[in-house]
Amino acid sequence: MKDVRLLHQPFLPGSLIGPFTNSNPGLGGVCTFVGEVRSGDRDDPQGPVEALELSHYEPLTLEGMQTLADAALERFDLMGLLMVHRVGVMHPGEPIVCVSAAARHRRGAIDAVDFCMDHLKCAAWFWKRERRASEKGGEWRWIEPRADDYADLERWK
Amino acid sequence: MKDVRLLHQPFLPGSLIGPFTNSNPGLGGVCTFVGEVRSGDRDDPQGPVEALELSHYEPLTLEGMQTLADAALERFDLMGLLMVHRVGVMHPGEPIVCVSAAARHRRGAIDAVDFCMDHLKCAAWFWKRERRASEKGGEWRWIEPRADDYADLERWK
Amino acid sequence: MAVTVLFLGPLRDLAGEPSRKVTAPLDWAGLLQAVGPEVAAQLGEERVNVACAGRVLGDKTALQAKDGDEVALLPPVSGG
Amino acid sequence: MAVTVLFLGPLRDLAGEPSRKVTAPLDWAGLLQAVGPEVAAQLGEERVNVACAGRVLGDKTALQAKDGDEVALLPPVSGG
Repeated sequence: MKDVRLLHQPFLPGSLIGPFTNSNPGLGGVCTFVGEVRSGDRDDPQGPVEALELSHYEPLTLEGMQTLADAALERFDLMGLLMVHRVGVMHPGEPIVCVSAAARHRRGAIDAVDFCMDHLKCAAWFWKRERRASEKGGEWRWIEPRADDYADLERWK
Repeated sequence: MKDVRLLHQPFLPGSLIGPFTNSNPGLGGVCTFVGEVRSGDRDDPQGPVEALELSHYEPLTLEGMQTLADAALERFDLMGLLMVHRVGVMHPGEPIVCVSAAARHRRGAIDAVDFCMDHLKCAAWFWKRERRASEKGGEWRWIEPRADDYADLERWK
Repeated sequence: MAVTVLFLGPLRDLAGEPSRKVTAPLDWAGLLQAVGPEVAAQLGEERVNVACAGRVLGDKTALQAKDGDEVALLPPVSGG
Repeated sequence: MAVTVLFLGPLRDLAGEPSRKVTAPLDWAGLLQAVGPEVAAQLGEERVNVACAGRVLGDKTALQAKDGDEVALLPPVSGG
């Protein structure tokens, strides 16, 4: 069962995971990662995050997610894969992304989630910017992946 | 936030994950693994699993889980860790184990879940046996970890 | 007779607008000229991709956009 | 004056009972004698641990159980 969605509205990961799990009878394990808008590190001198905006490019983004999901299903021993990504303006605490993998054994499920998240983070057609409270009256600032994110992606090559 | 539980009754992982996530405000991601009783591989000549029993040793098991949770909190950059394990007789589709880690960045959350599951699988005080429908009138058979499970555990040493 | 050039992510700020109409046909040299020096400098970087008519170009310098095509300029991505 | 020897997991099947009362004090030699040859053979394996009074012994052959102690025989584990 492959379920890939690009959402323009807030979503509740919990409301997706239950049906996803039930749609894969006989599974041994489900691994799920949910990424949320962080309010910013406590010691961040730039102040708290007010909002995050994810933009996408319609002709490429969803198709790219489908291709990524197919690659994960091909590479790992999975029964099902759920991949949901928000676009638009979000606020701290709101879910951005949810990847859930069902498999007979935990290894495939955990690795598939890890693989998908690394690719969504710096190899999928999204652009991210954030607005902080204290920064020049709330100017938007573009966010690039961290060096760690690129290093994580290299693990799968 | 550390929440470690040994449960003698069925549980709904979804009912634990929501409150756990909410108890870690400012998080960037939550990774969750839920292990369920498998009905057995489709091509398994031993027939479908009827029941699984997990036994434990009261003076060691919960304390060992606490020690494991502390080790994960020490080793990974986490905000919170939830670790729940069932004991008793369970049936296919019932959750056995649920580990959930909240962190500022996904790496810590995913690795912590991986680490805890590897240890719960073959380095925690549980003994597992299963009963299959077709096998000698439903005799119980003890299950040891697979070679893959031991190999996975070695990764953390 | 036009090609739509779309500026994604931070390139939109550099360009000062989300898209621009350019006379067709449009090749790589024409694109560099049409987008202004700042965006053109970004296009020179390997990390910046170009899609034409919904397909990411393996070699962006081989761009050959014709009337009605949308050319999307894709800076380094960041999701999740 | 007794020590309770507890058989965990598959050792319970080998012993034919979940636990057995043994006269205190009980050392390693006494334990091997008290549990019967099948369980004793298992105890010889490195993968089988022994706990006394709620503590896993680093060296199980150093067992010194006294009256009232519970001695748990712990075969290879399997959880999750």
